Amino acid sequence: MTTSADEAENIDATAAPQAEAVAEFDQQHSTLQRVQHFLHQIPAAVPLIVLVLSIIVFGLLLGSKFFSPFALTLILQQVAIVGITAAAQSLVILTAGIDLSVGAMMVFSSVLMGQFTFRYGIPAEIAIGLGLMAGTVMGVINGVLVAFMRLPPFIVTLGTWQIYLAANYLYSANETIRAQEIEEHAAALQFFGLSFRIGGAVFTYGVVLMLVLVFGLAYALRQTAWGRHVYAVGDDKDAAELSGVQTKRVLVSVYALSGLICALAGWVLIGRIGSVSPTSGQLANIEAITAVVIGGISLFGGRGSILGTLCGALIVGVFSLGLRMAGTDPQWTYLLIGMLIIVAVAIDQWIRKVSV
Amino acid sequence: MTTSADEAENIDATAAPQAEAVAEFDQQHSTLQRVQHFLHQIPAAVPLIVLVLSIIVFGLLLGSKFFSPFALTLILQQVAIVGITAAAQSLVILTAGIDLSVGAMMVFSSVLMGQFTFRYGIPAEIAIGLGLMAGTVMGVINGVLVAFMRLPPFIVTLGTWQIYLAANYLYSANETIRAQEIEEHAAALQFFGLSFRIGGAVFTYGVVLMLVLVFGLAYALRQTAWGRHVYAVGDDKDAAELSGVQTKRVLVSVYALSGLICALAGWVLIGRIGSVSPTSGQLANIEAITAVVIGGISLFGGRGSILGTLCGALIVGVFSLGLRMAGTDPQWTYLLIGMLIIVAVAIDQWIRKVSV
Amino acid sequence: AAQDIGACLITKTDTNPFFVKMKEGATAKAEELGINLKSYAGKIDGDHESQVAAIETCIADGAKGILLTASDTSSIVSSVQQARDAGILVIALDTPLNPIDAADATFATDNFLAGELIGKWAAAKLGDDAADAKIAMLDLGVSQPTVGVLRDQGFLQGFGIELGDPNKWGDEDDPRIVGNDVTAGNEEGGRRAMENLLAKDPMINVVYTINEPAAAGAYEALKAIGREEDVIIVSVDGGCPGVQNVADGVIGATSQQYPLDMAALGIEAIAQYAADGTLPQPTEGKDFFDTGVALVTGEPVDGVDSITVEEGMDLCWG
Amino acid sequence: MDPILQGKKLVKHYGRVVALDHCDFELYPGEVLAIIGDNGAGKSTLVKALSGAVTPDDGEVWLDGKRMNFHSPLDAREYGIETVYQQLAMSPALSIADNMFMGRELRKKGLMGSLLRQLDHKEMERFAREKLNDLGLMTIQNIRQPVETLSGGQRQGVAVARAAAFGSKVIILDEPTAALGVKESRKVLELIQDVKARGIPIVLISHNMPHVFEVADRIHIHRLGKRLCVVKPNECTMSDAVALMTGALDPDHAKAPGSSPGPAEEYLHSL
Amino acid sequence: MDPILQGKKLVKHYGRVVALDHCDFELYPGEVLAIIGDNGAGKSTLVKALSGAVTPDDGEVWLDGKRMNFHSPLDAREYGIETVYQQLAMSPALSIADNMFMGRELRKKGLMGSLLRQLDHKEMERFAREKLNDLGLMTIQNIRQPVETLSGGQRQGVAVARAAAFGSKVIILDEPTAALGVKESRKVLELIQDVKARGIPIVLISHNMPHVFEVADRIHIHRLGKRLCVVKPNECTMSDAVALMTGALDPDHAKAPGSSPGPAEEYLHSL
Ligand SMILES: Nc1ncnc2c1ncn2[C@@H]1O[C@H](COP(=O)(O)OP(=O)(O)OP(=O)(O)O)[C@@H](O)[C@H]1O
Ligand SMILES: Nc1ncnc2c1ncn2[C@@H]1O[C@H](COP(=O)(O)OP(=O)(O)OP(=O)(O)O)[C@@H](O)[C@H]1O
Ligand SMILES: [Mg+2]
Ligand SMILES: [Mg+2]
Repeated sequence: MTTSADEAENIDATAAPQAEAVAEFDQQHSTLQRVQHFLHQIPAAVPLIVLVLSIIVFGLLLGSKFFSPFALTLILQQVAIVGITAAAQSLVILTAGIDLSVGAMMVFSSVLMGQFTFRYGIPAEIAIGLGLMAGTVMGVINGVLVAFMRLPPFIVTLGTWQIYLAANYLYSANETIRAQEIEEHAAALQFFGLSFRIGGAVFTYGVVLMLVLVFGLAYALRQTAWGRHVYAVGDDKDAAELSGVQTKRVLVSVYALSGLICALAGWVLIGRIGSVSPTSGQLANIEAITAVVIGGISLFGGRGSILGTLCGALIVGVFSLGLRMAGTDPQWTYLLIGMLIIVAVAIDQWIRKVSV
Repeated sequence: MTTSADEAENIDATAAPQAEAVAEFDQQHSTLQRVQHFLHQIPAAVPLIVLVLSIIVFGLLLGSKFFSPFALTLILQQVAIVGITAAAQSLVILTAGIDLSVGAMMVFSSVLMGQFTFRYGIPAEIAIGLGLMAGTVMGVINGVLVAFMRLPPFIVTLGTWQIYLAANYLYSANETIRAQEIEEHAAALQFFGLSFRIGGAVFTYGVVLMLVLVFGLAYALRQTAWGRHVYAVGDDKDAAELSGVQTKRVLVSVYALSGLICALAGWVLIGRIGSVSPTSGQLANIEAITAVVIGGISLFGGRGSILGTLCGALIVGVFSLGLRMAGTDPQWTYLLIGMLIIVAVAIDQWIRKVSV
Repeated sequence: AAQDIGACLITKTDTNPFFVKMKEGATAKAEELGINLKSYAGKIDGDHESQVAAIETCIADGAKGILLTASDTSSIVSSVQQARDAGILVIALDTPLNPIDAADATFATDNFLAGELIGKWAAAKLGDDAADAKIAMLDLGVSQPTVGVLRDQGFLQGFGIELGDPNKWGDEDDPRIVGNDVTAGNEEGGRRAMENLLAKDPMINVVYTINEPAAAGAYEALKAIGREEDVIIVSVDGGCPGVQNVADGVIGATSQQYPLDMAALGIEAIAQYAADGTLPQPTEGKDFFDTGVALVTGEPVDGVDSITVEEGMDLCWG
Repeated sequence: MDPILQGKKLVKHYGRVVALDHCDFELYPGEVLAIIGDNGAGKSTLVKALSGAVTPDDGEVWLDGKRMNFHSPLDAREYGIETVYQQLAMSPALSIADNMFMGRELRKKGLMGSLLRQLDHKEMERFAREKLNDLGLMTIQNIRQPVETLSGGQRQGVAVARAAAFGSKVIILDEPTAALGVKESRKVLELIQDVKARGIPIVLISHNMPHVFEVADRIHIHRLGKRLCVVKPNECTMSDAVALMTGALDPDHAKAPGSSPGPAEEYLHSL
Repeated sequence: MDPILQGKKLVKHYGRVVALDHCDFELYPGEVLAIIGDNGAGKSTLVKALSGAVTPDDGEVWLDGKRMNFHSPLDAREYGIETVYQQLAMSPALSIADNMFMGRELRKKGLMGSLLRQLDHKEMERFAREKLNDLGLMTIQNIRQPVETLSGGQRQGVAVARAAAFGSKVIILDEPTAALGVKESRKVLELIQDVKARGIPIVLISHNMPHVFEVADRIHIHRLGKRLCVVKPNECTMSDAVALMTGALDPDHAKAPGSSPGPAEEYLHSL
């Protein structure tokens, strides 16, 4: 048996030159297929195109009122909070999870920042730090339940959503801290509400934070080992584990980061609404998930780009503002956004299906 | 080569008697393990035990007030609508889907039944039939998008939820139809609100419908080919397709049935609240999913029993009423139900893990 | 010209009949005056973010005036300030802002007074039995929005119960209160809350409800156990179904508000302001323009002013 | 003799990959046809196209002289074509019996069956147990145990048993012995002979040359998405077959075995 | 000589199934140890216990004379144990290069790498391409293509290449050739010889007896969750080995090959 290696060599030697292209015979591609293939290569391309199209359409419909630097940057401002929570949501969804508690973590963190400052007289800067820590802790609780107790993320965050929200109401005693008071005693809380102008365009620091966060995360996901591990965990957790990824650590880090980002969103929220109100952000979950979904990240994990999420949030922002300016009944807006979700994902699916 | 069969026979013949128990060497089981194994065999056992325990605990805490036929049947009445929508949700979740539109389908169907009767003067019985058909159609739309367009159920129903709900508000023009009017002109709409007594216990026909539905579905899932196919599709859709299940047809049938059941829930809703109100049922989604999850049906599909869902809905009912009777702040109820979700699923997971 | 005058109506939701009616009133008046009105609303009660976005849209849109029923009365203040800085007249409808002078004017019902009226009526109706009444309090939501708190506390004050913190419901320790429960202001919530409290004490004989849909739900719960005849239900709103329910004896008395008036007056004020810059003035002795509240009941009692059901029907909305 | 199952110029693209490139295929009544070929050559795709599991982009499938249009495996099954796919088609949480009867469940006799559509679990379990015993899968003790509790080999056994039990016209086996031990593999080969003896033709995909040369009547050699040639085991050596499928040998040179050593020894040397 | 990798009385239960039943195991420096056994005998579980993928309920794992406590495959990898698992551990949506370096990514030199932790994609791709070429997997043209676009055999090749490239102390291969064609299987066997020549011991699980007898120095026969015996390929025939692992033969009778025919022919007859 062991003497047969020589003969085998011969066969292999002759086989090699011809056996090169088993799976890749060339073929002519139609233009359509080439477009699909291109779109498939860049996961954020579809939402980006939809975004540009919708800006153009509303621009044509509404004219200069919409197509002004003021209105366009207004969209950015309106989208900032959704964009930030959607960034957190994207991370979690990339690991094949879902975080229903983003809104609750956001509002509870903002309430903690406010109450720490005003109830206990802690300096605002420290209170903010504590609030960010609290958000992280809430995220870690989610992460530990998911990673170590191996509970499904949907269920864990369905539970903690209710828990954090109830805790938020109980702790805050439903008290709102008024904007005027904050302005006077703890302006740092409103930092992200400050704005600067470039021409007619108005940017708040909240918008800047959103952009920095999204591009920073995009870099981390693409260019660092941690990012590759996030994708691997979402793709196939068991396989990632076997090929040497510390899946538990990755999961906890993702949920913790999600909590931290939501706490940041809470801080931005104070800046945006001026006051600290325990009843804000009730729709943040749905809005964040909607942005992620329209942005083309797969709910099954491991596929998609956080830049897509940014586009998704902006698309919703453009539609909302555009339809509002057009004077559409709000219910029609909801109806159209419902359709937008389905259509966006259907296009995405079509691209994936045809060009593998 | 072909002459070797005889020799092979010999080996096999000698091998057979000893090779019987490759995978099943016996071992001693501890009592705990045996309990786990038993619980694993009957998927509804855990929620049933939790249910019985929670009734006992609240009974001990609150005494005869809680442990009366009146209070206990009150729980059934309060749970009827959630139980029915949760049954619809269970079907969908068993196919590894999720139906976020159950609440919207329910309330829209009830509005259609009412408006058909009062706006167009259609006899109530026919209006009810049309409403049930409308619910089915909404379900079919979900099903077609999921089965034929191959879109993820979460996204499809996230979209249709908003669409159906917006349609509901637009169509109804937010008008409520008063209970007294319905009673006078279209008593059939309130049929499921009628009640009968057995001793101190009060049952509505809505409760009866819930029980009939749940047990009927349990029979269908366990004893008919359709039921086995529902499980197979949820377990592994591709495998089911390859082994000869018409997965698309099964999926559409499940979503259609879900729509029909939600429309029935809409009818029951009219009976319960007396009137037709387009703003009802806003929490029906979360409540239905909560019941399913506590009832031990896996969100990944293919595992669990609809009887568990019934127990899940009852557990939430027992907790809500019990805590309220104990005078707890409503906020604490949410917090405790949040914890209940996590604990129930953790126990379930533990049983699955240890006893495979 | 009047066509250039843009106005915005921003309500808490566009699903609650109260706001639907408000929108109808505003739309009718705007058409009459030739004002270009756009309406916005939150998606659910408490959806503050959508209201902020709506105000920003109005600013971008170059509107002359905004009519606002705020979901979050103090958080909205900074957005309102932005609008006022942009030269827009902001009128708070129904719900005063916190502080009240954050808006240029407030056209509202006195919700505390509305509660007080039904409280007094219920106490008078019971007479001596008021001393050992068993009261169920069906409130709006766990987050305790101000409107709900004002009505609740007004009712208790009117009934003669000592308040705890008047900015909060549920902290009273009067034994006559069987309990508080939340209804989300709809029928389903009303019925469930009533059932819960009945399970706690089946002998409840006074039911305060946040609004008429909740009252209708509570009635169904009472009917189911056959106690609908011997319980007094009081409510606030004065919508047509609600007043009809007073006529049918479902609700004993309700405090009627006038959303149509609020909206129509608001639009007129905007037209006025656009024409010559005059600001609307508050009612004498109050810091807001009181659009009035009236107790509607079929069984008037001494010491509480009320209007009849017929009068109520003429004035009702929704 | 006309082929019983035939593929004509079948084409299937997966995005940029051409898995089938105008591939022809013929299966004659009563024969065992083996398909061999390199990894990724398109063997599994070919049998999927024949059994309705994928719809070819182009080309035709003929069964018994009639043009077929299979849209799902169920369509093909209704014509008596049973397939064991390479990735086993099993529902892990369902029992062995449920899996064997998936899509063709037996209903109870009488009213319970016709009206209430109740399944005849007993009968299905009896039948399943019998078929598994035929295959020598005695190690499975509980026919109600979920498939996920079986080892990979046991699962493959169940899949083969299902195909053998229900196939009436053609049975297709895609690498049925890949996960099996020596003894179980032998049982499967025996089963193939049994089925053939019942007159049912079989398509067998395998990388195991001794198995192929033992049971096949003809060998379809697949390369680069199409049929390269068809050889007979007694006219071709194993090493020639391997050389053909890897492209080391041209089909024209393979037709003269003549002086070469017997197939078995030759193969062993080529290993 | 002391064993380099040793398992002592390893026990692993899966619910009611005992996958490992006080199983012993020894791997000596520089040798190729094959593990053979029936389906479900517990072979995969054994190597998973040795490589940290499952934590045994009882028993000890020793490496180089030191007691180890592996909690994950990463732990084992840090000690130089590389494993190709039976169910391949790949992330389908990630590229071949990403998969090869999963968990041990290379960072860029300089500030970008240390501060911003940027990966050196170029270097990783170069390395991956090189290793695949060594294995003769020339058919993979684009090292950036997602693993899901590869055929089963190509995937297995990538997994083996990864293990061979990074294993410094022990390499474990669980059925590395199951999905491979003849040519690729041959390459893997050659690779095993190469690795052995580099002095790294190998554990090989396979159902393919000729492969096992070709490359193994010793054969661990696994049965019913434990080691039945260890034989040497030149002291035992293939059919005896098969008889042992199926329980047809007692270990005590197997030790006298004497008059039996050569291993190859014997095996062919047993097929
Ligand atoms: N569902 C799919 N999506 C994308 N590509 C696919 C799919 N199925 C097969 N392919 C590709 O088509 C080609 C042929 O695959 P196929 O599975 O038919 O090969 P095979 O001959 O069965 O190989 P093996 O011997 O490894 O099983 C391969 O390049 C494979 O990557
Ligand atoms: N994750 C698991 N959960 C439950 N049972 C398992 C699991 N993994 C293995 N088993 C069981 O443990 C036993 C041993 O399995 P193992 O995979 O080690 O066998 P094997 O010898 O590798 O078989 P094969 O040759 O088929 O790969 C089998 O009965 C199997 O069903
Ligand atoms: Mg194949
Ligand atoms: Mg194995």
